[in-house]
Amino acid sequence: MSPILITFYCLAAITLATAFLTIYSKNPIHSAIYLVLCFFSIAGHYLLFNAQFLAIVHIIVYSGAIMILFLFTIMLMNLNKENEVHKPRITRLGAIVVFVVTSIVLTTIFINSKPIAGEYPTTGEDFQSIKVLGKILLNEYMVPFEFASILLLVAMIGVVLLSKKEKPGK
Amino acid sequence: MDVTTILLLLLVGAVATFLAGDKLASKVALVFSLGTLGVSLSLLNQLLQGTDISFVGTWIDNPKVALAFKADGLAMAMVLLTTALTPLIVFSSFGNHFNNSKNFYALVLFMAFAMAGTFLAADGLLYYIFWELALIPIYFIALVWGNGDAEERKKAVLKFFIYTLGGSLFMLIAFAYLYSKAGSFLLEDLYNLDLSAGEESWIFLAFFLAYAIKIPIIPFHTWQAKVYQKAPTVGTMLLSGIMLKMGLYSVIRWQLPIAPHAAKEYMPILIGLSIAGVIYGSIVALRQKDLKKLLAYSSLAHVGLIAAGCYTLTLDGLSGAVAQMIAHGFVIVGLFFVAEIIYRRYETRTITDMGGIRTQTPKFTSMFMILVLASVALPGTYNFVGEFTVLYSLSQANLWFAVLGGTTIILGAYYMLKMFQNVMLGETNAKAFADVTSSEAITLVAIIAFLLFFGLYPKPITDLVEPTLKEILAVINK
Amino acid sequence: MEKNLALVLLLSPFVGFLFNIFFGKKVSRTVSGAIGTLTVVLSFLLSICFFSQLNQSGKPFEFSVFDWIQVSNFKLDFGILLDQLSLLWLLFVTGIGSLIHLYSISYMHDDENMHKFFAYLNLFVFFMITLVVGSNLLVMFIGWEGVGLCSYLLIGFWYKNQDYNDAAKKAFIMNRVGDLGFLIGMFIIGALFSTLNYAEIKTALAAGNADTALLGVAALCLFIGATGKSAQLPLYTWLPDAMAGPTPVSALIHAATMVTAGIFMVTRMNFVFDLTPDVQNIIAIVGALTALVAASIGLLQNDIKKVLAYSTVSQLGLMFLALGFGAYNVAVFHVITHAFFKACLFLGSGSVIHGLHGEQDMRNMGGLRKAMPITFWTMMISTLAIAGIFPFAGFWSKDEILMVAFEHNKVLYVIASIASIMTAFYMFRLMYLTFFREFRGTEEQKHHLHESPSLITIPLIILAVLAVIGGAINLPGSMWLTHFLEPILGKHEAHALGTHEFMLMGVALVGALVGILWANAKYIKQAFVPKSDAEITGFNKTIYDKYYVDEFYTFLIVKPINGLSNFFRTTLEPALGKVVFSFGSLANGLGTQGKKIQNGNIGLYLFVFVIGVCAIITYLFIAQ
Amino acid sequence: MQTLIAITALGVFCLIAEIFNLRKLLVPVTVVGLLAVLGLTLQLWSIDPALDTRYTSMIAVDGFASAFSTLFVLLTLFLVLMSDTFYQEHPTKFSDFVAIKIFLLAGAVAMVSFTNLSMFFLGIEVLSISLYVLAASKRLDIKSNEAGMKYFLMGSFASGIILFGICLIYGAMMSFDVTFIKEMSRSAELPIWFPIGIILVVIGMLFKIAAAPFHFWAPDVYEGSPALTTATMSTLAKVTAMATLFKLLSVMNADIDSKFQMVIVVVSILSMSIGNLMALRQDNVKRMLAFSGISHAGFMLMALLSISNAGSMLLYYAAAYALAGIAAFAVIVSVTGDGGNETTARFNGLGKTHPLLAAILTASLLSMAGIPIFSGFFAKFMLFSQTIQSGYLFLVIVGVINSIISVGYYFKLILAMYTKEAGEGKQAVPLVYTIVAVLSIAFNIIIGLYPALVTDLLG
Amino acid sequence: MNNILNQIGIENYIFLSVLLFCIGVFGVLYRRNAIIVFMSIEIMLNAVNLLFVAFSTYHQDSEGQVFVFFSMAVAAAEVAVGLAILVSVFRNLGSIDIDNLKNLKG
Repeated sequence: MSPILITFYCLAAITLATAFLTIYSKNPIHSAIYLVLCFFSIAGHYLLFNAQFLAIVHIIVYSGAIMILFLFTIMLMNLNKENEVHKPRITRLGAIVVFVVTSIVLTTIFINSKPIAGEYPTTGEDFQSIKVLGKILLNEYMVPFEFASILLLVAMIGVVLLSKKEKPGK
Repeated sequence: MDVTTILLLLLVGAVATFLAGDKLASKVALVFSLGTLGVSLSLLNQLLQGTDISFVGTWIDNPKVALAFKADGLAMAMVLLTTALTPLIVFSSFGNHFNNSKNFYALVLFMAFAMAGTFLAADGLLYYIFWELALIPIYFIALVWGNGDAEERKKAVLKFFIYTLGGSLFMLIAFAYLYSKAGSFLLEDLYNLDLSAGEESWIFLAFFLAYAIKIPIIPFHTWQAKVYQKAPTVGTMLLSGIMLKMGLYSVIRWQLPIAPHAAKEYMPILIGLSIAGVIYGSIVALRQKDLKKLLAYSSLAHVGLIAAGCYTLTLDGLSGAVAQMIAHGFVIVGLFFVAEIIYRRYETRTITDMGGIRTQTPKFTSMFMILVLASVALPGTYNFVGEFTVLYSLSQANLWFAVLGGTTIILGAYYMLKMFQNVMLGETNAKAFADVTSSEAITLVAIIAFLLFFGLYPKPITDLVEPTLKEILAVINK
Repeated sequence: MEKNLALVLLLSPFVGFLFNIFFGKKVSRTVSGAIGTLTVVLSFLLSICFFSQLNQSGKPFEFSVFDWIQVSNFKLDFGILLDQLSLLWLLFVTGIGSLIHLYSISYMHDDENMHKFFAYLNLFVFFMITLVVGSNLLVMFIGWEGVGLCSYLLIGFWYKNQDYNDAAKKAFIMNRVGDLGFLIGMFIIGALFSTLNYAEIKTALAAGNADTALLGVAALCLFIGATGKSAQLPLYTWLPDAMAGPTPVSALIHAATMVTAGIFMVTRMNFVFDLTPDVQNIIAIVGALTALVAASIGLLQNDIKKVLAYSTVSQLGLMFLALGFGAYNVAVFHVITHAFFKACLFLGSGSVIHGLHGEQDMRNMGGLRKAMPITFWTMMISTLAIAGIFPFAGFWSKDEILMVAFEHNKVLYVIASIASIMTAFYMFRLMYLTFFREFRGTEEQKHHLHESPSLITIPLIILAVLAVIGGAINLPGSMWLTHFLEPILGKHEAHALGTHEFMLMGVALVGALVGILWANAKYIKQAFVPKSDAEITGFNKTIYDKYYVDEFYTFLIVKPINGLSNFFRTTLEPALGKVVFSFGSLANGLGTQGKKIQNGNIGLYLFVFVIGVCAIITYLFIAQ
Repeated sequence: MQTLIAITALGVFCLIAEIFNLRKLLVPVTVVGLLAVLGLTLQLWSIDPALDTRYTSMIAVDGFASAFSTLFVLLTLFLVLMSDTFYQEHPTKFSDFVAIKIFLLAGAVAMVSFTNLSMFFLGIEVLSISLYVLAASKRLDIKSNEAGMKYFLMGSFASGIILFGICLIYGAMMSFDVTFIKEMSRSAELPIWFPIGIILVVIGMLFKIAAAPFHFWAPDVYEGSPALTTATMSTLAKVTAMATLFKLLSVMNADIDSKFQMVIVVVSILSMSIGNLMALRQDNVKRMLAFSGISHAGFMLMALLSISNAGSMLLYYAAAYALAGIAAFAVIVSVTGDGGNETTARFNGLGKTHPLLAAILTASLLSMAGIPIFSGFFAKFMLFSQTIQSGYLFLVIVGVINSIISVGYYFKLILAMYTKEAGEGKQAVPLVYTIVAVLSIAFNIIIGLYPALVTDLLG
Repeated sequence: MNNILNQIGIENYIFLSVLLFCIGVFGVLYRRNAIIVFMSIEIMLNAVNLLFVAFSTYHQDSEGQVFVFFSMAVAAAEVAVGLAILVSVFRNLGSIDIDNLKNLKG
C-alpha cells in the first residue's frame, strides 16, 4: 500500500460518498454542496495524475461556474426546502435495481476483460502542462476548439432565446 | 411507334383531363381514351404484321431496373381489354354528375395508365410499380366518389387498400429475392433462373398471396363485395373489368413461369381453392339483396373459374382463362352499368325495391337479358368460349374438377335468372322507368356486340394470344 | 349453292327473329305473325328440297361454315350436317313449327307483345334447327342451350306473373343440370377422340381401341343431358310447370320438338351408346319408370295442360325405353307420331282454353263437344292415337316400343304396358271431362262458347290427319322409316309379323280399351267430377300432388342451398371479414396498450433506456 | 471544411443582422447564403473532395459527407424558408431562431464529415443543444417547456453515454482520430474497452435517431415542440443521426459480428413494430409522425446490416424520408400554424378547401408508406433488397408487415382530408409553405422517378 | 516521471469511473427534483472526465486531457441551456418536479 494508493482510495471514497450524498440529500442546497465536494475530490484525482492545469480548470469551471449557476438557480426558485415528495416506492426500487444491475454489468465486463499485463508505459515526456496542452489545443485541435466556441455561442443564443421577454402583441 | 405510346397517351390524357376543368373533363377523357384505343389497335395491327412494338430502355442502373415493355400477343390482348373498356367506362359515366369531375376522370385515365403498364411491363420492378400504382387511383375513386355510409365506405376501402397492398408487398419481397439471385428484373432473366424447390415454393406463395388477394381467390376475397358495393360504378367497373384481370394475367405471366415446379406441386390445392371460390361465390350470390354485391359475388365465382384454368398449366386452361378474362371484363362492366342505369332511375340498389321494370323498357330489358345470358355463358357469347375451354382443361386435369367447376353453369343460371326476375319481371312497377338513353344504349350495345361477335368467331383473339401462351408453357415445362 | 340454301334454311327463322325484335312493334300484329310464320315455312320448304335430294342421292351433305373454338387437341368448326336423321327432324320441326306459328297468329292476336312472341318462337326454331343440323356435338350444344333459352323466354312470356317466371327459371336451371352432364360428356369424348364431329367419332370408335369405361361415363353424362332436356327422371319436374307458357309454346316446344332433343341426341350418338350396354340399361329403366310415374300422376290432374304435360313426359319415357333397347328407329318413329298427335292435343286444348278465355281447370269444363266440334273431333282423333287404338299413328309406334320391350325385358314391358293403359285412361278422362256431359263453368263463359277461328282449326285438322295416317311411315312390313335411317343406325332386323307380334298388338289394343272403358265407366256412367283440391285425400292426394317430388327437391336441394347461402352471407362472410379485421384490431389493441406505457414519465423512459443498455451489453459481452 | 466555415459565417451573420436590425433581409440573405453553401459543397465535391486538405485530421470531406451535407443544406434551406412566416409572431427572436438553425446545420455537417471523435462529439452536442433550445422555445407554452425539459434530460443522459463510449474507445486506442482507430482496430489485439465503447456510442446514437427501446422521448418531444422544430427533428436531426451512426460504424471499421448484427436486427424490429403500432392510435399528427419516424429509424437501421455497400441506399432513404417529411410538415404547419389544435380532425375536409395541400400531404404520406413512384418506395425496396442479400429475409418480412401496418395510420390522415367535412372556414395559407411543400415533394418524386440521381452519387 | 498508474492500476480508475457513472445514472432515476437530476448528469460527465484523464495518463498522451476541455465546455453549455429550460418550466409550472411533466404522453 503505497501512499499514492492510500490517497487514491481516500479520494475515491470521498468522491463516491459525496456523489452519493448529492443524490441522497433531500435539501437541494446540501446536494449542491456535496457536489462541490465531489468535484473537488475529482480535482484531487487530477492532481494525483499531476494534471495541474486540468485540475485548476476543473475547479474553475465546475465548482466555480457550474455550481454557482446551480446555486443561483436553486436560490432563484427558492428550493432550499426539503419538500420534495419521494418518488413512488416502485420507482425507487426500480432505480435501485437499475443501479445495481448497471454497476454489476459494467463491472463484470471489466473484470472479465483481460487485466492489463506488465508495466504501464512511461514516456517521460511532458504531456499535460499548460504549454503542451495549449499547443495541441491550438494546432491539431484548432477546429474542435473553434467549434466548441460555436457550441458555447449556440448555448448562449439559446439561453437568451429562452429567457428573452417578448413585447406582447405586435 | 411502340407500346409506350399507349402509356404516354393515357398519362398525357390524365394530365390534360385534369387541366381541362370540370366541365370538359369527361369529354377530354373520352377523347383520350378513344385515341388510346385507336393507337392500340394500330399497334395491334403492327404486331400482327410482325413489327416489333416492344420497348426496352434503361432506367435505373442500381438496382438494375429497365424500362422494358414487352408487347406480345397476351400483353396486347390485355392492353386492348384495358383500352377498349376505358372509353366504354368513361362514356358510361356521362349520365352521372361528379363533383370535381376533372380529378375523377384524371384518376380514371391514370388508373388505365397504370393497368396498361402492368400488362406491358417486362421488368419485375417496373411491373410491381405499375401494379401498386393502380391501387392509388381506385382508392381515391372509391373513397371520394363512392356511395353509401361514409364511415363504412372508409373502412371497406381502407381494408381493400391495406389488404391488397399487404399481399403485393410479399410479392415485392419475392422480387427482391429474385433480383438478388438473377441480378436483373427482366422477365427473361427471371424465367431462366434456377431456383431450388424450397425457394420456388416460398416465392410462389409470396406471389400467390398478392394475386389471391387481387383476383380474389377465397378465402382472400373479403374485401371485394363491400368495395364493389361502395365504390362508384365507374370504380367498380374498373376494378372488376380490368383490375381483377391484372391478378390473373400476372399469374400467367409471372407466377407460373417463375416458379413452375411449385405451381405443379400445388396445382390440386390451387385448383381446389379456385373451384371452391366458384361454388362459394355462386352460393353467396344467391341471397344477396344488393345488386352490386350480387354482381360482386358472381364475379368472385367467375374469376375463380378463370384462376382454376390458369392453374391447370395447360394450353387450354390458359387460353380459356384469357378468353374468359376478356369476356368477363366486358360482361361485368355491362352488368354493373345496368345496375347503374337502374340506380339512376330508382336510386336504389336493393333488389327488393325493384321489379316490374320490363314492361316499361323493352330495349333495356333485351340488353340486360343478353348480358345475363352472356354471364351464364350461353353458347354464342364469348363467355361460353372461355368457360368451355377452361372447363375442358379442368376435365383433362381431373374430371371432378370439371364437374365441380361446371356447377357454375347451374348455380350461375340460378342466381342470375333469379336476379333478373326480381329486378325486371313481375307486375309493372309503380315508379316510372325511362328506357335507356341513346348514350347508355351505345355502351351496352358495344359490349353486347363484342361478346356476340367473338362468341361466334373467337379465332382472332385465340390466334393472338396462343403463341405467347405456348412460349410461357414452354418455360413452365422446361 | 347448296351451302347457301342450307344457310338460308338455318338462318331464315333467325331473320324472322331479328325482324320481329327490331321492327315487330312497328308493324301490325298480323304482319309480324305472318313474317314469323313465313320464315319458318321457308325453312320447311327447303327441308323438303333437301329431303328429296337426299332421297335421290342418299348421300348426306356436310360442310363447315367457319372455325369456331379451338382447344389444344382439336379444333371445332361451325359445321352443318344434313343427313337422314337431321332432315327427318328438320321436316317435322319446321313442319309442325309452321303449323303452330300459323295457329299462334290467331291465338296470340290479343297479346300486346305478340311480336315478341313470334320473335322468340322464330328464335326457338332457329336454335332447334341448329341443334339438329350441327355436325358436331358443340354445335348441337349451341342449339341445345339455345332452345333452353327460348323455352325459358316463352314459359315466362307472361312475365308479370312471378309464378310463371319461377316456372321458366326452373325449366332453365333444370335444363342446365342436364347441360352440365352434356358438357362433361363432350369433354370426355373430346379427350378420348380429339374430335367432337359425329362422323369422326364414329370412325374412331370403329377403329375399336376406346376406353369403354370412360366411354361409359361419357355416355352416362350425355344421357344426363338428355334427361334434362327431355324431362326424364329425375329432372322431369320442370315440364309440367312449363305449361305456364302460352299453349302454342307447349305444343311446339314442350311436346313436339324441344323435348325430343334428348332422343335426337341419343340417336345421334347411337354408336357410343351401342358400346355401353350398362348405360343403355340405365336408359331403359329410367325411361320405363318415367313413363309409369308420369302416367300415374297424369291420372288425377285437373289442369288440362298438366295432364297433357305428364302425358308427354310419359310418352318420352316410352321413347327412352326404346332407346335403351337400342331400337333407335322405333324411338324416332314414336317421336314423329307423338309430335303429330301431341301437338294436335295441345293445340286443341289451346283452342278450348281460348274458347273459355283462359280457363284450364277441367272441373269447370264439360259439354264442349257441341260448341267446338272441330276441336272436339281433332282432339278425339289424337286421343285415340295416343291411346294406341288401331289404326291411328300412335298404335303403330307405341306397339313397336312394347314389342321391343317384350323382346328384351318382360318387367319393363309390363311397366310400359301399365303406363299405356293409364295413358288411355287419363286421356279419355280428359276428353270426357272436357267435352262430354254438361258445361260446368260460369254462365258468362257459357254464353261466349264458340268454335275457334279457322287459323286455329286448320292446323288442328292437318295435325289430326297426320295423327291418323302418320303410322304409315313405318308400318310393319314396309318399314320405310327404318330403312331410311339405316345409313345412320345400321341395319335392324325387321320384325316378322308372326302370331307373336299379332298377339302383342292385341294385348296392347285390349289394354287401351280397358283404359278407355274404365274412364268411360267412371266419368260418363258415374258422372264423376273430380273433387276440389281440399277434398282430395289419401293416396290420391299424393298422386295429385305429384308424389311431392317438387317438395322433395326443394327440401333436398333448394332449401339447403338457400340455407347455405344465408349462412355464408350472414355468418361466414362477416366471420372471414373479421379474420382480416382482427389483425387490424390486434394492431390497434397493441397500440392502445402501448399508449399506457408511454405515460409521460421521464423516469420510466430512462429506466427502459438503461435496461436496454444493460440488456445489449449483457447480450454482447457477458452472455456467451 | 469550407462548407463548415461558410455555414458558421452565415450563422454569425444572422446574429449580426439582428444587431443592425436587418430582419427583413435576414431570410433572403440566409437563403441566398445557403444556396451559396450548397453550390460550394457541390463544387468542392465535384472537383475532388480530397483537395480539401486542411485539417483532415478533424474534418475530411468525402463523397459520403458531401452527399449528406448537401442534403442537410437543402433541408435547412426549406426549414429556413418556412421560418419567416412561422416565427412572425416573434420578431425579436427571429434572428436567433434562424441563427440556431444555421448552427444546427453546422453541427450536422460536422457530424457527417468528422475524422476525429472530438468533432463528432461537438457536432452532436451543437445539434442537440440547438434542438433543446428550439424544443423549449415557446417559453409560455407548458407543452413546449415540457418537451424541452424531457429532451434535454434524456438527451444529456445519452450524451453522457456517448461520452463514456468515446472515452473507452480512447482508452483502447490512445487516439480520437478515426483513421488511426481504423488501422488499430485491424491490427492489434484490442482491449475489451474498444467494443464496449463502440456499443455505448452506438446506443447513444440509437437514442438520437429514436430507435426502440431508446425512443420514448421522441413522441413527447415532437408533440410538445413547435411544429417547425418538430419538422427539424424529424427530418434533419433524424437523418443526421442516422448518417452519423452509419459513418461511425463504417469509418471505425467496427467489427460488426453476427451478435452485434443480431442486436441491430432486434432493435430494428422493435423500432418498426413499436413505431407503427403506437402510431395507429395517435390522434395528434405530430405525435403520429414521431412514431412514424421511429419506425423509419427501424427501417434505416437495416442499412447497418450491409454496411460496406449500403451507403447510397441510406442516403436515398434519408433523402426520400426527409423530403417527404418536409413536405408533410410544410402542410401541417400551414394548417395548424404555430400551435393550436394538431389533431387529425384539424385536417378534415382539406381535400376540398385546399386541394393542393391535401394532395401534397397525401403524396408525402404515400411516400412514407412506400408506394411506388414516390421515392419512399425505392428507398424501402433497395433496403429490403440489400437486406435480403445479406440474408435477413426474416427481418424483411417483419419490415413488410410493418409497412402494411403503417398504411393504416397514414391513410387515417388521408381519409380525414378527403372524406370529412371541413370544420372551419377556409383559412389563408402563406405562399411560402406551399412553395416549400411543392418543392420538396417535387424533389421526392423526381428522385423517385430517377433514383440514380441519388444512388449514383456514392457510386 | 513515473507513470502513477503503476501504483494504482487503470482498473481501479475504471471501476471508480463506472461506479461514479452508475451513481449518476441512479440519481437520474431516483430523484424527481430536476435540479438534482441535472447534478446527477454532471456526475456522470465527471466520471467520464475522470476516466479520460486516467486514460490520458495511462497512454501518456495529452489528447485525452484536451478532450476533457471540450467535455467541460459541453457540460457548461448543457447546464446553461438546461437551467434556462428549468427556469421557464418553473415559471409556468411553479415546480421543478419532473414527475409533474406528464402533459405529453400516450
